[in-house]
Amino acid sequence: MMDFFQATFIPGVMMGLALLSTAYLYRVLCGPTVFDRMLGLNGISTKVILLLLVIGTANDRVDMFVDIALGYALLNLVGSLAIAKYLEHQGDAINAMD
Amino acid sequence: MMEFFEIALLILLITTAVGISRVRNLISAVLVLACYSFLMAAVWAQLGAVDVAFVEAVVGAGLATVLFLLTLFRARAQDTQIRRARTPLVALLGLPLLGFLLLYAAVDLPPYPDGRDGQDLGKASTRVAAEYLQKSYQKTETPNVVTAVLMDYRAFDTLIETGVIFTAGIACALLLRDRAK
Amino acid sequence: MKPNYYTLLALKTGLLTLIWCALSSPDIFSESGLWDVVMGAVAAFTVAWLNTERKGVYGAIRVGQLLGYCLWLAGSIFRSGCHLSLLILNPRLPINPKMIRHRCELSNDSSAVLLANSITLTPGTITVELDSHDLIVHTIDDSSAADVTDRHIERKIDGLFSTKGMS
Amino acid sequence: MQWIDSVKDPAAMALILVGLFFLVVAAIGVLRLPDIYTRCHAVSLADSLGAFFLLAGLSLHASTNMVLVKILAVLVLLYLLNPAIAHLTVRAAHRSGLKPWSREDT
Repeated sequence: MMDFFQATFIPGVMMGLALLSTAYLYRVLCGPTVFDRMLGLNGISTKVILLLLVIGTANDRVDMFVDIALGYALLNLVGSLAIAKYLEHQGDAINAMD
Repeated sequence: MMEFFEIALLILLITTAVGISRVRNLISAVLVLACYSFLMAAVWAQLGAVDVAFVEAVVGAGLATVLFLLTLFRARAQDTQIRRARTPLVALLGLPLLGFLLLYAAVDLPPYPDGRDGQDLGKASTRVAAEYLQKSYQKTETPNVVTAVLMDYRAFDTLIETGVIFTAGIACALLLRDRAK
Repeated sequence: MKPNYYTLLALKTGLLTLIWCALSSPDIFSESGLWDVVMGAVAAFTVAWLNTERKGVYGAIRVGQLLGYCLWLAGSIFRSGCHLSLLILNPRLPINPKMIRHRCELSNDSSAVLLANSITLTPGTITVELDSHDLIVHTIDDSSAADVTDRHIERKIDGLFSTKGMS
Repeated sequence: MQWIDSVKDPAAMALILVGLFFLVVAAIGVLRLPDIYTRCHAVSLADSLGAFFLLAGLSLHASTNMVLVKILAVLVLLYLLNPAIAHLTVRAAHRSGLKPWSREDT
């Protein structure tokens, strides 16, 4: 059972998370407004945080990957904060654009 | 299954890279670039280069995004639109050719070392890597091997890199300084 | 619990040191590991010292009730998450999104922030604006709108922080 | 205590599958829902429930207690920061004057 978990199930989960990112990537690339892109970016970053932990489980090195996942979660806030400040400042000129 | 995962990640990366060249305004380009950094960090983590993944996340997704946005704060709204010329024929033909040549050269690279089992170590990592891993603590008394390599074995390189980054930081600070004062 | 300046400082330092230990997982029985913990405690104290206001008025926090609230919130997140999943998977997409203006009747700012955070964390409702006690909430359908307007989250939060027992 | 080991991996798998289910639903929602405000609800579903079940499964499989604590720390951080990010996104959209989609318009 252990073998199945590590060898088949976890890579399957990784594959699934990568495929789920396509939905968010669609929003980032084609989202009608800038805010949709920001939303998609946030979704992708959460998926990558989860993906890091799953990759760590696959390699049996979760202790190494989990620190980076923590760092990501914090960085995500900084980036989103900067983008949101920018869009609040001069958002209306660009939100109609594609 | 692992190969499919890597292929899926690479396809996502390529899609993002194509997307950057298609967007119409700079703020969207910044967002797509941050997305590219996140995916790239996942690729690094999958390859086992966790340190590189972390730097990619910090610099690519965090710092670069904030710096780009600081720059955009200074620009007027109509300046953030991108007007694209039509793709020149040279680029359309030359870039695929260049990519093909790079792929052709990649065949001759030493095999990717699968260090997880410690067995199939490729040429690139047989000569010095083992010595670093075994003896770096005795020689430098630094617990982390990556830090030992960066700060002891190639200290001058790192020093000059730091100088370059410092200069770039000063240049950014000068450019982004508040003009009103 | 009714903290004054020094207990608050000690609490924050202890918590931050614990987080430091959890993240760096030092080997306490060796000399360098012990040194790591000491440096962590010094850093934690500095951060706590810089971030605690000496003149501030600290309200009481009911820690046990706060934990109970977190459990209740987890349950309600699960319930409304299932509800939202059914909405999304329904082929007819029976959503009725609305902006609600909601005036909350909470005594202090901490409670209002906790309320806004809880509303955002619950799937189906998102706080759009928070202006001291006026919230603008976006809700996806009528039942999630009822979650906000019938004020049962507010009643749960109401006793958690109080400014009455000043120290 | 032998039975704990034999039941641990299936339980972890079940939790991870539940988490993946919520993540898939959220991705469908992000593609299907009509405007930015409603899509934000879908993303908050993925961030709260999907991440919770997936990380619970992973921490069940975790080898040492330290890893378990760190995975829980990631979870707490996600729960603290994601509402803030969702709120920032929606507030920026609201302040720049984006009208929410509603049934009466169409």
